Amino acid sequence: MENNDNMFWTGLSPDEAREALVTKDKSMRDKQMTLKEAVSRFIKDGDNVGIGGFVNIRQPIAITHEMVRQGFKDITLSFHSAGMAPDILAGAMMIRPDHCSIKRIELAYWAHEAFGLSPVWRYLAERGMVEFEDWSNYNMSARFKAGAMGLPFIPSRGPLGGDICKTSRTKVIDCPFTGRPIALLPASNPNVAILHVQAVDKFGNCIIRGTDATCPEIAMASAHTIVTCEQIVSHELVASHPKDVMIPFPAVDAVIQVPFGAYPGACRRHYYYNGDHIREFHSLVTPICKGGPLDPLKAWYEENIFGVEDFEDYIEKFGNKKLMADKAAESYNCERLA
Amino acid sequence: MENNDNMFWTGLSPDEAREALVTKDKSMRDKQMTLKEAVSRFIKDGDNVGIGGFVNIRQPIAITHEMVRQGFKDITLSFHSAGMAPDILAGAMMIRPDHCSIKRIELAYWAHEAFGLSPVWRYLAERGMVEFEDWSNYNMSARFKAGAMGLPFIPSRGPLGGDICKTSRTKVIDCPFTGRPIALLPASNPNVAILHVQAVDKFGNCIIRGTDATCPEIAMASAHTIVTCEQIVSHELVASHPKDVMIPFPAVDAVIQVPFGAYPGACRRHYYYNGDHIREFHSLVTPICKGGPLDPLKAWYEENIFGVEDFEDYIEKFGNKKLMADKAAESYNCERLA
Amino acid sequence: MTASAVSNNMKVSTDYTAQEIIVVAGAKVLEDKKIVFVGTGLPMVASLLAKLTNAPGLIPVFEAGAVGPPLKRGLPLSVGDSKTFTGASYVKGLNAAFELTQRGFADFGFIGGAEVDMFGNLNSTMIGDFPAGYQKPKVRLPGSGGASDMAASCERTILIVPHDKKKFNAKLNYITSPGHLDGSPNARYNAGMQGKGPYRLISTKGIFDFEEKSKRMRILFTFPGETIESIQAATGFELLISPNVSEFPAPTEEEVRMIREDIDPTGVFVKRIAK
Amino acid sequence: MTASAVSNNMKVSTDYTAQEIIVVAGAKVLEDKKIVFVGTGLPMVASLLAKLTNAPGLIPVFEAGAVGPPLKRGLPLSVGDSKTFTGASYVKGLNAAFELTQRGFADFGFIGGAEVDMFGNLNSTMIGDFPAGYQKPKVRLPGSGGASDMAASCERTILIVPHDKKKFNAKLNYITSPGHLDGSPNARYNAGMQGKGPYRLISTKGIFDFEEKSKRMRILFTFPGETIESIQAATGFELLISPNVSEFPAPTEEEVRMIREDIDPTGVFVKRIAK
Repeated sequence: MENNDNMFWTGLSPDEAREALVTKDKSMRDKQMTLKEAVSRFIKDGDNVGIGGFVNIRQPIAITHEMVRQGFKDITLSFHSAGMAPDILAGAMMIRPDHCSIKRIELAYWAHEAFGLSPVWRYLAERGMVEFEDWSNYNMSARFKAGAMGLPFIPSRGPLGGDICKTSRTKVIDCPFTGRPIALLPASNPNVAILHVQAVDKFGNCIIRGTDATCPEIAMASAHTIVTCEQIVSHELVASHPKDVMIPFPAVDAVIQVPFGAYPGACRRHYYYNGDHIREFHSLVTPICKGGPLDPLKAWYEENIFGVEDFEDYIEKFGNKKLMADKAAESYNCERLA
Repeated sequence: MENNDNMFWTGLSPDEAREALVTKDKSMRDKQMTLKEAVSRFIKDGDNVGIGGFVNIRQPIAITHEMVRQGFKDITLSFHSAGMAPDILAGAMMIRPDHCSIKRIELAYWAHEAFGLSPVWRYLAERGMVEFEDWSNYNMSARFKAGAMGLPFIPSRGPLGGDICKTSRTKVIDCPFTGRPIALLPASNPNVAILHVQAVDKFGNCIIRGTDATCPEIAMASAHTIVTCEQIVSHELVASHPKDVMIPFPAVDAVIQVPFGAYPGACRRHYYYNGDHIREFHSLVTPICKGGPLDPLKAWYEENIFGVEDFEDYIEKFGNKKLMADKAAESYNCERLA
Repeated sequence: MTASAVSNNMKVSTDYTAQEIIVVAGAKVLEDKKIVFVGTGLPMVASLLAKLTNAPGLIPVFEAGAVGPPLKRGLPLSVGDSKTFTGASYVKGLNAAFELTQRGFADFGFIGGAEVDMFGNLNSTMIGDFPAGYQKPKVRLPGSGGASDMAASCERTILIVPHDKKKFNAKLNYITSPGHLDGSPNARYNAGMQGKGPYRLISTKGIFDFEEKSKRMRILFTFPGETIESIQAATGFELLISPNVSEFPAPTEEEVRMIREDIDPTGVFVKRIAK
Repeated sequence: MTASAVSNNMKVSTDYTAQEIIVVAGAKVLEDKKIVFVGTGLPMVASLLAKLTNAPGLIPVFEAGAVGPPLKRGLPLSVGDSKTFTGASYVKGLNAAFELTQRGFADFGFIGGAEVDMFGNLNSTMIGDFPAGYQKPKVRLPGSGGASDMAASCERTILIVPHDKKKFNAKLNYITSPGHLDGSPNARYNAGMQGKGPYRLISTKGIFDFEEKSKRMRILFTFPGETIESIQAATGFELLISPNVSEFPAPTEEEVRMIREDIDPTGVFVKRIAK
């Protein structure tokens, strides 16, 4: 947006981010709670929400469902590449803007790779319904990394030469050591990170399998972090493999076991994509972009989110046979003895 | 040193470092060779040598012995905290400056924690025999990280407010986002990294246990990397635990199995310190600082380095009983079933 | 497979699709034992084909963090797919993958775009009035993903753009992934970028390089059925013509079989034309 | 242990050493359930004692990369010791540990130095003529290690310096680890640093804080056998005196026993006085 020319901080400024962490209780304590409680305690209207995962891998889908149920106002979404998580949040804004509203999006990519484009993103952007700021994947990862390092910025080659330099808050300086141009990216310190991982202990030590995406950096950059996981495991098990821990407990505020919490996306070692469900969701949105009625999308939200008590009820609808098939597909990707 | 006011690059400049990697053969090929061959092929007079490990943990001691045997001229040493590795290299300069000479040292700490100060460091520095540049541990780690990231510099709070800013090539700027001062540290891209790790496959994929220290960053920053290890293992074993790999094969040029390669320092899962041997070495240097004769130190080098064919012969001198005791001490630190 | 089946399979395919020849061309542009940073979609298919044919020692890197996976479990649906991690040599996250690239570890970057200009600059952000209409574009595209980073830091980039006069434009709506910028001498270096920039462009009509001095797009190979004239006619700017321009051979039956049966049997990225 | 043994052990020790009272004071300054970034030497001993006494929920972080180890295998000989990794919650390398600290995860930093001034600035680099003699110092010390980073980024620092007129200096030979700089208002913030800076200094003669406005070192507790006058006499600058100055109690027999028997039985960091 034009205003990106003038520097401002979304989420927390570096000094505010520091202060938030200094005053926070970082002790090693039981952080298990319900998803309802976590979303209600840690996500506020106006917050900058950092979304973990990558495209449709380990996206915090269960958390977005609960956010939609509870409603949110004027939030900023920050992510590199994402698929269903912003789809769910922004789709809710399409049908109930009074209940769910997104003010701003800082992103690199919003689509679904093999499962196509996001009609939700097109709908919002082409109607000017949200302000947004384009970055690249590395730009966003590096901005979270700067936030996680307690730095106001990080240098990068990434946006040089292109229009991202013009439409974002990037500053290009002459390197004081080489004289060549180098881009400085402002840190991102979200108010809250929402993540889904494979395993966590009750203190919040997170074990991630396959890509870490930028989850560790987002967690450490944010003032608060909500983590859902496939398995809550004992601290003793986690501490016997401390090098597998990608996010240390002081960076985590809420731990909730939600099996299939990234579904219909994939979660390494647990389940592969349910592409049909992703496409089905899009098939409800695409006609709306062309002027069709909102009702089918409303019905989807009613059936899958507003009309159920929690994410477990949503998952239940897929039936065991389909869930087992998606688990079997992942077992093929990543063979392991039980 | 005063000249640190004027920016210059030791090792490779960022552009040279990029070019070195672009033109290098990065294919997945067998990189096993003898330590003799690795040192002779990859370490040249005038090189900046990045030293892995931390104080006396996983220091590349076997590599330093071979370097001393082959001799070196006008090298620069770059490390954060180191103990026996620079002791061995610089002790050789004390007794045979014609054969072994160090021109410059970029460092944060040279001593031995529980095993005392380094009389070698005092000897060299207090006689003005080398130029040096003080940094902090994080400064050096971050400088290697900048080198590993292909960046000319990295921002850091670390040196702000102290004299490291004055005696190093740090540049302090006003942050263009916050207006507050921030330090920029020039990248370090050594000509060659020397590392010791627990396990490697023949392609150079390195598994590190306990602290990674800054070994991954040093390897990726350097034009070439020599890795000694306790165990060479199959690629299949390594690739079945890819998240344990801390250094990917394209960053490694030579792989050599050298059990006890960090001895008398410690190596997690393998052996704990031989503190007596460290102190014994120092007991030969301390009298020289006070004007005593060089002969006892010469005799040590003759017996342990010049007079033996390779590091295996040096290790043999300790006797199995002592080596087993140091292995048993480490088994206590880090209990595991065989 | 019998000897006669082999010789059959070396025969030229008569029913290959536009996407299939892109994949075959992409595979052939890749070099053995080099590191390729693979973008999503057709670059993944082409890299798999290259590994099975001319470049068995090719080392794929995916931006979500996998280095050197054997890809024995089939075509990934995403550059962060579980299939990219099994058997890999190194697995971290996005920062690590892009840091390696910025450092100089990626010999090739393999990226797509919705729009390209004569200097190999790519747009995958928006169609519309820029900058005034940036916040309300006519068509909003997915965004850079990792393409801008690959463009800025891979040593050489291979671009894939379907050939169409609206997509080969004199002026882009938005420069997402910079190529040779304005083509001026050392433009990339002077802008602070790394690497030599666009190396080849593969379209549905041919393969192009970028002339050394002017950095302008140049026809290197025409695909079967295309001529220099037909390609120029479908291009929104003047193309240069290589002194050695020649026809790129049609895919063999075996190459097409590998794509259809071994690599992308369900048509995830290589769409089947309805019969 | 019998009840009478317990009450015995609460008795005041009569043979504690200067290092032992530093360790006991250091442990008591630490707070339960806080994160402490532990420097090498006496800070490790004090942190272990704190975990065994007043701060069982203390979370140690070591610069080589361990977060929150239980330290059940005894006193580490190094901040990168194998003992710091067993059972830890997180293990990476130096960058990760210092990044956490720069971010604000370390409530306390616990560091030593060879020389200190009235604003809590520390020197562990050199003694000699600075800057002219920097490259050929009279005495070369080990160097910063992580101390400069801890000083710049931990929220509050606890300093340990043996008390001696030559070590408590009006002007340092070299500022390795900045404290309150020149004591001017917001000096640290204006210099770009994080955190509130030196919180306590523990010497062989007492415990000091830094007066809020002037940031000058102030006597808070005198150790047994010391007076305000004896401490001032051993200090190279004028000390402030807290309105609530009092005597720090001598270590108990139990505290001394824990240091000698449980924590540092071989006298690695807490030296025994030859009998």
